[in-house]
Amino acid sequence: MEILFYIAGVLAILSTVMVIAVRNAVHALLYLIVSLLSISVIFFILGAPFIAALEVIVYAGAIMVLFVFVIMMLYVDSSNSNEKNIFIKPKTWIGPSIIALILMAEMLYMLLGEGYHPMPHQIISPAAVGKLMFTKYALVVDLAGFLLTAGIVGAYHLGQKERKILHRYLTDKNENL
Amino acid sequence: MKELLWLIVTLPFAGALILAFGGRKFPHAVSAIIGVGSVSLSAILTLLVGFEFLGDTTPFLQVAWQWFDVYGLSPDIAFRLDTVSLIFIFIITFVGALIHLYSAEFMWKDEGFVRFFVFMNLFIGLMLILVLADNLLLLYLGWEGVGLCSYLLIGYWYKDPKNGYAARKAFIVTRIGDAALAVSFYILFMTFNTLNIQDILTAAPGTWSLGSGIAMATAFLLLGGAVGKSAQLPLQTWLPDAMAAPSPVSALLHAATMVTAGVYLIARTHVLFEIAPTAQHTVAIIGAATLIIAGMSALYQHDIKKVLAYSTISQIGYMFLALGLGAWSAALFHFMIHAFFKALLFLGAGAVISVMRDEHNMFKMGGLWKKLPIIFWTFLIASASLSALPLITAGYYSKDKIIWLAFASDKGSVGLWLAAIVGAFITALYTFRMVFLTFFGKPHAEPTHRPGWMITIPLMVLAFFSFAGGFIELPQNMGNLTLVSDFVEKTLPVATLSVLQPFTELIFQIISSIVAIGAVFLAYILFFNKPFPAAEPQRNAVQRFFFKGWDFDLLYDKVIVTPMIFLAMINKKDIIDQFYTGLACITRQLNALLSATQNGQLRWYAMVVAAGAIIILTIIFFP
Amino acid sequence: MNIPMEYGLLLAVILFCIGLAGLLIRRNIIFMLLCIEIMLNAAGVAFVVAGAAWGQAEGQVMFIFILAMAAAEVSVGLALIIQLFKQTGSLDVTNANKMKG
Amino acid sequence: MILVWIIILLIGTGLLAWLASGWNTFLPRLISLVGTLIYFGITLWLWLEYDPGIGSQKWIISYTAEWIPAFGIQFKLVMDGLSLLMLLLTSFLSVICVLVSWKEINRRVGFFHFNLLLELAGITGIFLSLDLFLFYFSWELMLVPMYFLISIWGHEDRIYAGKKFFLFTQASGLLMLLSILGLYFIHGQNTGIYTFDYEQLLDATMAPQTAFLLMLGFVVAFTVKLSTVPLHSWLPDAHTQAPTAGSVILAGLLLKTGAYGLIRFALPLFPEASHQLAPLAVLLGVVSILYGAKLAFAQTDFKRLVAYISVSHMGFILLGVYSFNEMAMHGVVMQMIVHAVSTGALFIIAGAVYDRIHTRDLHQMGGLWRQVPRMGTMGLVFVMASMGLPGLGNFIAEILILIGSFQGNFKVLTVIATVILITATAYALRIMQKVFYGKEHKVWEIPDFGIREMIVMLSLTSVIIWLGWNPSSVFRLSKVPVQKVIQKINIPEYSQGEEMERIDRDNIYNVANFLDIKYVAINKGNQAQKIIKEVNNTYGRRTEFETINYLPNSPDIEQAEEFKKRSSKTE
Repeated sequence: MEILFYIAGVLAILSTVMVIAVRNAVHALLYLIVSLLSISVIFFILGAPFIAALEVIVYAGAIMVLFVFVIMMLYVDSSNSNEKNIFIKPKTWIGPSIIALILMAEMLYMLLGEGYHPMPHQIISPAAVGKLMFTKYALVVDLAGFLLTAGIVGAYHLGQKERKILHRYLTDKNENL
Repeated sequence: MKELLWLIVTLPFAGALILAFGGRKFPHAVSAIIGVGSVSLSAILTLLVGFEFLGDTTPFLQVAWQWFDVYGLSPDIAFRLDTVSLIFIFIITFVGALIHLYSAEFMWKDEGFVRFFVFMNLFIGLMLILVLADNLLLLYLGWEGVGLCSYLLIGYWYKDPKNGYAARKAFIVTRIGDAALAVSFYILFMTFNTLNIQDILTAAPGTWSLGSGIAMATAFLLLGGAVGKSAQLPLQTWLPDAMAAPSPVSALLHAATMVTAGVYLIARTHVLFEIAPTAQHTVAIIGAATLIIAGMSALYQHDIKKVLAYSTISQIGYMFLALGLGAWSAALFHFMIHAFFKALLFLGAGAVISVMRDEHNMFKMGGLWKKLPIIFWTFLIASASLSALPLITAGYYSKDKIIWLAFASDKGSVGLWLAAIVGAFITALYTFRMVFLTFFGKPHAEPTHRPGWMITIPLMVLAFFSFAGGFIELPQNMGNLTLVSDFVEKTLPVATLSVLQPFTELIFQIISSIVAIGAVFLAYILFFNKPFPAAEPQRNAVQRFFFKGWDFDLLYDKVIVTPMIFLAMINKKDIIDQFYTGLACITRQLNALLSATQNGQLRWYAMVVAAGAIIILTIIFFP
Repeated sequence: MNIPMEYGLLLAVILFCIGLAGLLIRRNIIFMLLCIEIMLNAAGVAFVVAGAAWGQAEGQVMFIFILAMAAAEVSVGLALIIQLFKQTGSLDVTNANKMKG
Repeated sequence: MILVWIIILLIGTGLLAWLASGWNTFLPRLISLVGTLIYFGITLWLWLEYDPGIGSQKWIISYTAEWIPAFGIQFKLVMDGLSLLMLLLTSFLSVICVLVSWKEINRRVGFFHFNLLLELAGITGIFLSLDLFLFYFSWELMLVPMYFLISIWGHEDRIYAGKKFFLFTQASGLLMLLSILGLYFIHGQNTGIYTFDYEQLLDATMAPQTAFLLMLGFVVAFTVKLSTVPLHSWLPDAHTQAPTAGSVILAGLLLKTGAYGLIRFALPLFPEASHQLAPLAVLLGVVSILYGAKLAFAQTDFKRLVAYISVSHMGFILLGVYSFNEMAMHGVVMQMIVHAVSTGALFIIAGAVYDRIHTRDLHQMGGLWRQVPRMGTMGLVFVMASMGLPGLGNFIAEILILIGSFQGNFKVLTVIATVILITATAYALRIMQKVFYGKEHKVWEIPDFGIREMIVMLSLTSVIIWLGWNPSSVFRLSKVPVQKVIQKINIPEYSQGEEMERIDRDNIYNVANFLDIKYVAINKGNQAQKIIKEVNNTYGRRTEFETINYLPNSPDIEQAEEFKKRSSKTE
């Protein structure tokens, strides 16, 4: 079981690196799905089967499909962006990478400074999760519902036809308010 | 009858109101009847009230309503009739009615005919309030009100900016005096807790000791007000410029009534001046100085109205001299006579000017005595009165009394007497210079028409009074008739004399007579039938100095007006506002500095967020 | 099974930093949105690991909330991307700098 | 309850006018006119109803409801004589404003009237509220509509002017909020009662330095509104750029909220601190008077000139308020009203001139009298009013302030302020000269005032003349409130060891104020004479007092008992 964890971890890291490195968006998406699937394996190992399932269904399934739709809609390829040779010029990627590395170093320093704590293998059932969600975190669930509704409305509004939106005092269109 | 006192005041206001609202719809004749009629009715009522008052001269108080009542200050809108105010309202309504009648013809063709009568009626009403007021605040109302009317009437022909500026000058200069007057109210209220004139006069001698500082300050402040209104030194400069007004206005406001308000004020508050001897002495000195300075200027004018303007200043100087001497009745007597003959002179001059196609320059007139006989004879009578030709003119009796008292009064001195006598000489000289230049000599231009009856009747009536008005008060060695002084001294104290020999008085009378006749003779030699160029004469520096009224205007312009305007203009943009603008500028600079980080690049923002996270973590781990 | 909790968290940190690096490097806005998803997911991993370490269900609950948030975020974000593409004709974020101060 | 209805009426009319603008532009005007006329009618009715019986009654009408009880916030509207005067003024000017905007405003008519009425509602709230939180609420409420009025319907620089107005008033308003909160917490900590109620906060006690700081917050807010000199710079811009109705409200009402605040809040809440501030405040007042006049004289923009006249006139208010004298305070109340009328009228004239010849530059005017004699006459009346000509209301106000403050501690400054009589003449006559007199630059072909404008101007004229000849109608209403403020502020100072019992002092004042009878001064030792003198000086009364010596622990119990009896009887 342990070895599975390490394999899945390495796989996740590698595929994630590929996500940011490839040029084609559809490729990147596929790499991301691989990454999500391997993380799902890790969740399963850690005793969270419900979450593992959700990861596959919602993340790798639903959300990524959204991406696919958009990419298909917009005919995204590299010509849509100026970043054809982004990794050839070190100037473009060295700075951000250093920042990311520093951040990582700091977090690792914090993480690994105090020894190891082995995890007990204990499966937490979906029932426990659901119970907790609808008792202690019921309010947060409601809020999440609101958030999703707002997301839907916002997406609908933004996705409407192209329209210039100006403040009403900047234009004289609306005479006699 | 006395109860109709309020009507005397109200009638002119009513006239003004009717004209103001309906004026332009009426035909000229109706407007004239309303304008002249209201004032004439006032005059008739004044006569009726006056006759009744002569029978019982106890002061009569009529309260209309309480103005307000705040913290002990509770002035009433109330009119108080006593002998002094009766003389004043008589002159105001009577001379006012005559001048209104004159104006009805004089202004007939003017486009602002109605406006003129509105202002004139308003003036009469406010002037009546001034002299009838029973408290200082109401007096001040009239005082400022007549100032406003003066402003409006000087600027009556508003299209010429020069007139507007003359009007503005008149108002501002008199307001300087008014400010002093206002300050005196503060002190009076602080001390007496009232502004009622009679209460103050009663309480003052008991509250303030003779010559105390506060009394002195009050008297000087009152004097400041009087000096401004009466165009005395050093605030006399507005009156010559005020001649921009139509001639009837000059006659009514700037000769007969308004400018004598200062005399009225000092006479009214005489107790305060008696407590402050230095102030009273200053009144005399100001009067003496003014009468000579203005007389000298009158001598060099070529504009007939300017001569009369300086002459007015000079004659009011006589009144101030009399006030300063404590000769209250003499001052009021001279005020009365002066009102008649000076109004007449202005009206005559106005008539001459109008028939000479608005020509003001005396040197361009001449030889008019045959062509305008009525104007000439009335003008001559008035001039004789102004020159104080002995025995036959009213001016002689009134002025001689002042000259005599300048020496004989206990407050008089040789210096004051000398000034008065020199002034009398100058007065006669410039008066007859004016007469000879205007009416005699070679004619330079033909008059266009003869004035009608509405102009000539007022002239004749006033001529009669300038001649006969003097015989109601005769010196003790010539009949000793004291109608006026008896009348006035029911209200004001008697002048105290230091020397009381009839013989001395006779000497002084002879001296002043000789001086007047000598001056007329000198004028005859110098100006009668002499060929003068019609153009404005060339002047040397000294002459120009006198011509310009001793260059007071220049002085004030250099010392006060120019610096003030400069001060106003350099800070037009308001330095304090600039400060705030500067503050806003700095803020905007800072804003520009910080908003440079807001470059709209998403990646830049993300970078900053990451950098921020690093910094915070670093601070946490490596403190 | 004997996996230290730190390893799980290590994985989360690495994933997070890769996401961050991608966010900073890429200029294509779709990639940036993907990187945000990676980072969110990394945070979720950390929650689940911690939950597993202490045997509590809270970690998983939090992951569900993150999931909900990610879904909302993606829907709005993709709508924005569509709008951006319509207005500027490209997906390069450097072109969308109208909001500079 | 009627007070609440007034505010509801204003806001409701505003909303209705806004809604009605959907149909046409005439309807909103009509609706607002009707609404403001009803408002005016209500205040007139209140006036006639309560004028005779004001006497020593504490409040004429009061209405209290809980608003946010947790924080001690009430919805407390109260009217006394001063508020009634201000309401009369507000309602009168609101009718004028609607009439003035009748033809001038052609864009977004409905929204304009909504803002106008909302603004009036805010101002009405300020004049009525007696809960500090509600007061602050109204204070902010009047800020926003005015900002819109300036920056939507203003002249060429309206955005700048609007921003400037907003920043100045908002910043100072926040200072006031700090002070209100400070007062709230200090009073709460001392007594355990956390409340914003004005009447309870009146008794708050605190250290002198704290009081001074808290007072400064109020005073800065009020003086910014008053446009006292170093803080005046928003006013010329706002006045110049605002539409006519905006200028009228700014000059007529907004500035008055500052004066009202000083009288109602700053002085009674912090009597001792006010005494500390008085020399500075009076100095600033005098500086404002003269500096405003000087700047007015230098301006070439008609409206800007009038704006600086406002600065000058508001200096009088500061001078009058801080001389702590009843007469001056009455003058201040009068000045609030007459300045609103006279300056408002001047702004209307300036607006009318601008409508006709499309410039505010004095150099491009001149000789207008021939074409528009009615406008000229009205101009004359109000120019004269603004220079304080007797017979018009302004004179009463100015002379009372000047005479009153001369009775106080600042004699020299008062005399310096008198110079305004001269400078005012200079700037006032400049208007006449430049606009109506002089040569015509071109042949004007402009209409004179029409019927609507004449109604407006004649009503303003009759008010200003009425006040000039019969100011008692104002003083009758302001008497009790003013005396209450003066009574609160003029606490005689005693050196240590001679402190009086507060109750006794108050009794003496009450008697001196309201009863005007013989009274017993009760006091430790021989201070009685001193107090009597002070009371007499303060009130200008000659009330006689009997004196008894009473020490709190003296054996003379009978005297003490007798005193208590008599004082309870008089109360």
